[in-house]
Amino acid sequence: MIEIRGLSKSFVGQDGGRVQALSDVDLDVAENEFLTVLGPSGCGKTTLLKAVAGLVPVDSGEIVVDGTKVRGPGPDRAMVFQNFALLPWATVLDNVAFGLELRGVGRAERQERARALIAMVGLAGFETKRPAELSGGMQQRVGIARALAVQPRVLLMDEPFGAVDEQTRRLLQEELLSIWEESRLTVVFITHSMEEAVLLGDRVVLMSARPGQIAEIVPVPLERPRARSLERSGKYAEITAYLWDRLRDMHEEHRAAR
Amino acid sequence: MIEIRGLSKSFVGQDGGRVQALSDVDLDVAENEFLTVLGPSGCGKTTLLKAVAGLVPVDSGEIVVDGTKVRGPGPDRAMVFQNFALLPWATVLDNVAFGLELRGVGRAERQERARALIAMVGLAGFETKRPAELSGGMQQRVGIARALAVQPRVLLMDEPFGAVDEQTRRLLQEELLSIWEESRLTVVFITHSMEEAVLLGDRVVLMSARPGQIAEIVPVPLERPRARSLERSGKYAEITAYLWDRLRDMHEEHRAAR
Amino acid sequence: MRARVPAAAVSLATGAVAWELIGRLAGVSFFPPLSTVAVRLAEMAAAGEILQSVADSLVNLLIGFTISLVAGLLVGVAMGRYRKVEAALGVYVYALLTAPALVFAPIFFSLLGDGRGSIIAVVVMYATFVIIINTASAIQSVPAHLVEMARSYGASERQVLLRVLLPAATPMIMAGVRLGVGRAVTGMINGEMFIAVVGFGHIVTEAGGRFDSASVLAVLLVIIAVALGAVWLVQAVDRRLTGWVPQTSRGSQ
Amino acid sequence: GVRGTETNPDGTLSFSIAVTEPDITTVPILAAVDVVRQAGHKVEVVELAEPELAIGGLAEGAYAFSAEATSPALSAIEQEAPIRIVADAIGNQWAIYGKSRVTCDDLNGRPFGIFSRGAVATAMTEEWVRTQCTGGRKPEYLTIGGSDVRAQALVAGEIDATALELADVVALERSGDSSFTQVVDFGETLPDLRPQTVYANTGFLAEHRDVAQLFVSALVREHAKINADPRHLVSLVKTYLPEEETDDVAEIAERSVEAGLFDAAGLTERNMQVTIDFFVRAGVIEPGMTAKDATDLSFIKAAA
Amino acid sequence: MTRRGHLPYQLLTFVIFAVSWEVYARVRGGLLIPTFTETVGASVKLLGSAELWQALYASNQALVLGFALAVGVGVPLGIVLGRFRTLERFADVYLNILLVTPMAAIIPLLGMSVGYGLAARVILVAIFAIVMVVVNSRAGVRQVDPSLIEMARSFGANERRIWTRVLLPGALPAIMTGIRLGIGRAVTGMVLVELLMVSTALGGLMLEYRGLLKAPQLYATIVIILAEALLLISVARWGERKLTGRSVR
Ligand SMILES: Nc1ncnc2c1ncn2[C@@H]1O[C@H](COP(=O)(O)OP(=O)(O)OP(=O)(O)O)[C@@H](O)[C@H]1O
Ligand SMILES: Nc1ncnc2c1ncn2[C@@H]1O[C@H](COP(=O)(O)OP(=O)(O)OP(=O)(O)O)[C@@H](O)[C@H]1O
Ligand SMILES: [Mg+2]
Ligand SMILES: [Mg+2]
Repeated sequence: MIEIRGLSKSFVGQDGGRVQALSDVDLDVAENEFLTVLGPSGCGKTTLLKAVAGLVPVDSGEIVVDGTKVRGPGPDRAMVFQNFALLPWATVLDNVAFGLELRGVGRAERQERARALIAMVGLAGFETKRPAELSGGMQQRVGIARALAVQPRVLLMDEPFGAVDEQTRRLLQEELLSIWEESRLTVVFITHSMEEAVLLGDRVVLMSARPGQIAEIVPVPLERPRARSLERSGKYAEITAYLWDRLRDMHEEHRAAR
Repeated sequence: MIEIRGLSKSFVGQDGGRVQALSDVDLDVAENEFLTVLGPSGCGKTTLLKAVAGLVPVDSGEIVVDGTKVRGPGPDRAMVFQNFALLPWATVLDNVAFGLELRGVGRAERQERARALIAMVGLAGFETKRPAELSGGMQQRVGIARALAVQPRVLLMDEPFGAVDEQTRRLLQEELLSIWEESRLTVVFITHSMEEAVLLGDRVVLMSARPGQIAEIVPVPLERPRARSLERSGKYAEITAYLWDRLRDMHEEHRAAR
Repeated sequence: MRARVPAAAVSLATGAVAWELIGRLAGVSFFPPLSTVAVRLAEMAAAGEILQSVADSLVNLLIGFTISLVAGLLVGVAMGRYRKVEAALGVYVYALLTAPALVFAPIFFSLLGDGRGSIIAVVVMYATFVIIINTASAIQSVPAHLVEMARSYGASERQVLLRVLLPAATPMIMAGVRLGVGRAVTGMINGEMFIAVVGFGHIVTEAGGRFDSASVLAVLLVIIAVALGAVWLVQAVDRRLTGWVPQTSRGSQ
Repeated sequence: GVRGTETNPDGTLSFSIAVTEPDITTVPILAAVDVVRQAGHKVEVVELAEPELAIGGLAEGAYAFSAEATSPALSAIEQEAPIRIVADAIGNQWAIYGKSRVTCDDLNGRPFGIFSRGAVATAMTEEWVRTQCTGGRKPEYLTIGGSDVRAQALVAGEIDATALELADVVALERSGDSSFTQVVDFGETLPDLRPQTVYANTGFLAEHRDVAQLFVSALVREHAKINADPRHLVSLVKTYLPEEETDDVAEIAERSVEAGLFDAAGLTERNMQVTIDFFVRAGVIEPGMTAKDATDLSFIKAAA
Repeated sequence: MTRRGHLPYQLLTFVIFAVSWEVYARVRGGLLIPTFTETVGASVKLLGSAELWQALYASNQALVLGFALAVGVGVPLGIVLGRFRTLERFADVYLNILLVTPMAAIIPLLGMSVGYGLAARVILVAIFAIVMVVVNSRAGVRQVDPSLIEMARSFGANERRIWTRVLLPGALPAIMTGIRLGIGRAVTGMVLVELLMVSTALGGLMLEYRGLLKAPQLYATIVIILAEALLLISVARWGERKLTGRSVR
């Protein structure tokens, strides 16, 4: 579904300094795969996701989604943004319906779909509020609802549950999994929670920092549906512990190198 | 140190609707206590913290910090904001030094202190970047460094480690604890991670939603310093499990009520 | 980064060529080609007519604009920050923005006489209100959470103003200042044309009376050059102050 | 003392006079100012954009003299401003020009350029239309500021006819465009109307009679010299308005002298009364003013 | 604070303003400076005269058309310039020239090329107002959070949708500031063209009153023109509030 070949990207800062955000990244994501991404803060996860979304021009390498080279955003992909990116002047309802509106869905239909998703993320009753009137976690959920509303084939999620409480997170995870299972959705999901990465992912991509590279790809051979009880299984603990060690090593290496 | 009595706060939305964010909250925080706060998204945690910071006018009730009634912000308290609130035009260095500058600390001294804190949060080398050039987690760390730089007596932290990876989070937790132990700092710390709440807190405040109220205060009778190995102790597991159950119940009650 | 084409120079050159061509093709007395105007300008400069006027007018401009800038920023900030001030002054600011400044000539005369004072007053009338209005609305649209953050660190009202509101409002304020500079130049020339007829205003009025379009346009060229110089100065300051603004624009890489 | 006038230690005076848009009709006044200067006085000539500003300053004493349209002076005098008309600046130089062989009736409903209502040329035009057009016919007035601009509009075909100053008439004729002719010459139909006069602040007149007299006498002499030889006007224009084109000026000078336009001393109670009555008819001032109220003819009498 | 809470401040400044006008005019006023009370009296009288309303009607034709032109061209132009840097770098000079050229000096040129009719007046009003709209729209677009544009693009927004759904609403406060400034300038332009080029309508009235030294009527006319401008500006504010649904101060 997604093929990434030799992807590199660097930013030239306003102070003249150059930051290598991604360096020679290769990655394949199969159709209907749930891929989770872990890595230290600032290692290039967001940059990678935006590149797949077609939002940042890359320096070299190419990204092919479903056989077509990515040259910009497309209706096959939708993104949940780390910083939410809500329209401050629009209500919750309009924000959630925004993606649908851009795709030309009629008013009645998009409002109906938006309302359903707002209810799903637990924001029923807040339809007419503006982002500034919501708590951080509520804003994040609006961003999630907006992306789900357009029913993309590839869903790119950047720390989507970072600001919600554990219970809401579980709930949203379940909703996401059920949507993913029903449709033939492909998901790339950035998180800082190893538990979440293992619980949700078919494979976990470990990224290392400066320059951002793929350090390792860890398969998660746990059958689905994965119950919560899995968390107490040996396999689960093993993978999580492995990830934990790998990331700690990367982290220490990196600190030592400075 | 902090006494909160009968605190209530509601917002009147632009759509005319009224949201009761806090309702009759009573809370005491002892000097040098590390208090953690857990609660569903949108239950009023941020509102409570801002009220203590003196940033939101309350409807009724009062807050007394160190014997003085809170009427506005004061140099004894510093806040880490959930949405970071960085100055987009200022560099990392200037952002971190901002609090010190406002307090009249001389240029050389404040830059020195800022640099030390930037290094501590793992951003050495990024001093001259602007917020827009940083990843989400990096921005969050700038906000943390800024609050620590002013060496407040009360530190109010709103999901301060929500956007950083697990390793960095551990590191920052340790740094925070060592600062807290050395000085006679009082910390109020909002988080969505039960593990974090138990690992760091002397007591854990559980809040329930709509209207925001304190559901229960759970003491954490684990001796300090708390090693990571604690996570495998029975006591720790017991408290965490209790919090988990309580929050799930609250969550379900709330969903049922809708 | 590759070397930039000096865009202004290119488009000015294009404009100049277009002017010359249209002037030659049209062949009407009221729109002489650029070359004719340039020759006229050289003659006038040689006769010393231009230089004295430039110096004189620039002094008026400088004094008038400085007053406008200071008053504009002060009043604008006060109106943006304090609703009471806005309530008290808003109507008058908009009224004075609208009022053709020339109708106040008798009042300036009565207050300041027919000399430099009145012309400077016209410059101030022209430039100040744009700056006030833009500054006020710039201050009002600063994100509230930044002010909140600063207050949490104990920022005094002055600090909130200097360290948060002003920097955050700078892009819009500078847009106003830029409009203000342009208006100041217009005020300068109009003051010299419609109040006390001196300097450039004298040359334009006289040449206009003779239907000497070449002279009018020659003087206009000088005025525009002066004005562009002033505006470019403002823009240079603007770029320094607002380099941080993340780009909304495309095609800049 | 008078606000804008100062007496210097050596007994000479410092004062200002105001002019608006100096043109060929203003140069004799500038020459007269130079005569006053030669007597040791410091005279500043202030150029203003509007006659009303000059009148305002005159009323306050900021200026000692000014010379422009008569009607605002009469309005000011009517409002009891301390102003008196002391000499004539230029006679009635206005004429209506239009397409060849046009009469008032032909202009019915056609665009006719005027300045604002209340201006003297407009007033004369309206009176002409009232008396000459039959059956309530009248042109469609299109207001365009300035005689020079109206001349351009006439050439451009924007209007069918308009009232013009002598200078613009000459310019129009010299342009070689023969499709326009004079429809009526107000200098002939209203010879006693004084559209443009010299006026002064009464305080100044009372306190500095000698200097005022010096100025008026010099003006009368300049006008006399022009009438004796139109080339004198040409040389004055060369001195005071070096930019003006000399060919036109010579022609204008000839024609002005022919029509007797330069006659500062020609102001009398009789023709002032005619002028006042005209402006009363035109609605500029209320009835009741007499020539005595508006003028101080003692200076031109003494100069003669 | 409620809008009603502002009233005392508005009244206070009005009283100060009126009293100082009255006192100054009584002490120093001359032929050309009427007192406040005279002006109020003349305004009331004028409002009852058909002449004024005809003049208002005639003048406003140019105002409405010219201002509509300025907004219709100015807002898109400002957005284009804010969004496309390259284009802006080339067009900037001309915007500056437009901003600084003394219109009074080009009025004769305009008259000679398009005549003295409604077209000339409309063009002049538009020229007066457009710079304010363009410069502020551009500044507004620059302030729109770039991540919103990125977000819209990720949902497949084409350039047009980015304009209408992100840039325009995001820049709206600044655009509306430009529009309010533009209204003020347009009214000035409307009067000035009548004063300097074709002395009809309101400008004609003002010239007439000035020529006759009827200062109270002259300033009454100005007061009425300003009242119109203020009215239009409040309508713009009201529209802005309607449009955004948020409270605009
Ligand atoms: N617009 C930009 N301009 C300059 N540098 C940038 C820009 N965006 C990102 N970077 C740099 O690129 C690197 C990778 O950033 P990215 O946002 O991809 O990190 P991330 O892995 O998502 O981190 P986090 O987990 O903290 O969100 C960082 O060092 C950052 O400073
Ligand atoms: N400025 C505001 N205007 C209107 N309503 C507000 C405002 N700020 C907060 N609220 C409302 O108050 C309630 C509590 O908000 P608060 O931000 O305190 O929640 P929170 O507990 O911090 O949630 P989260 O964990 O998601 O950050 C929410 O329902 C929110 O919609
Ligand atoms: Mg990121
Ligand atoms: Mg919160």
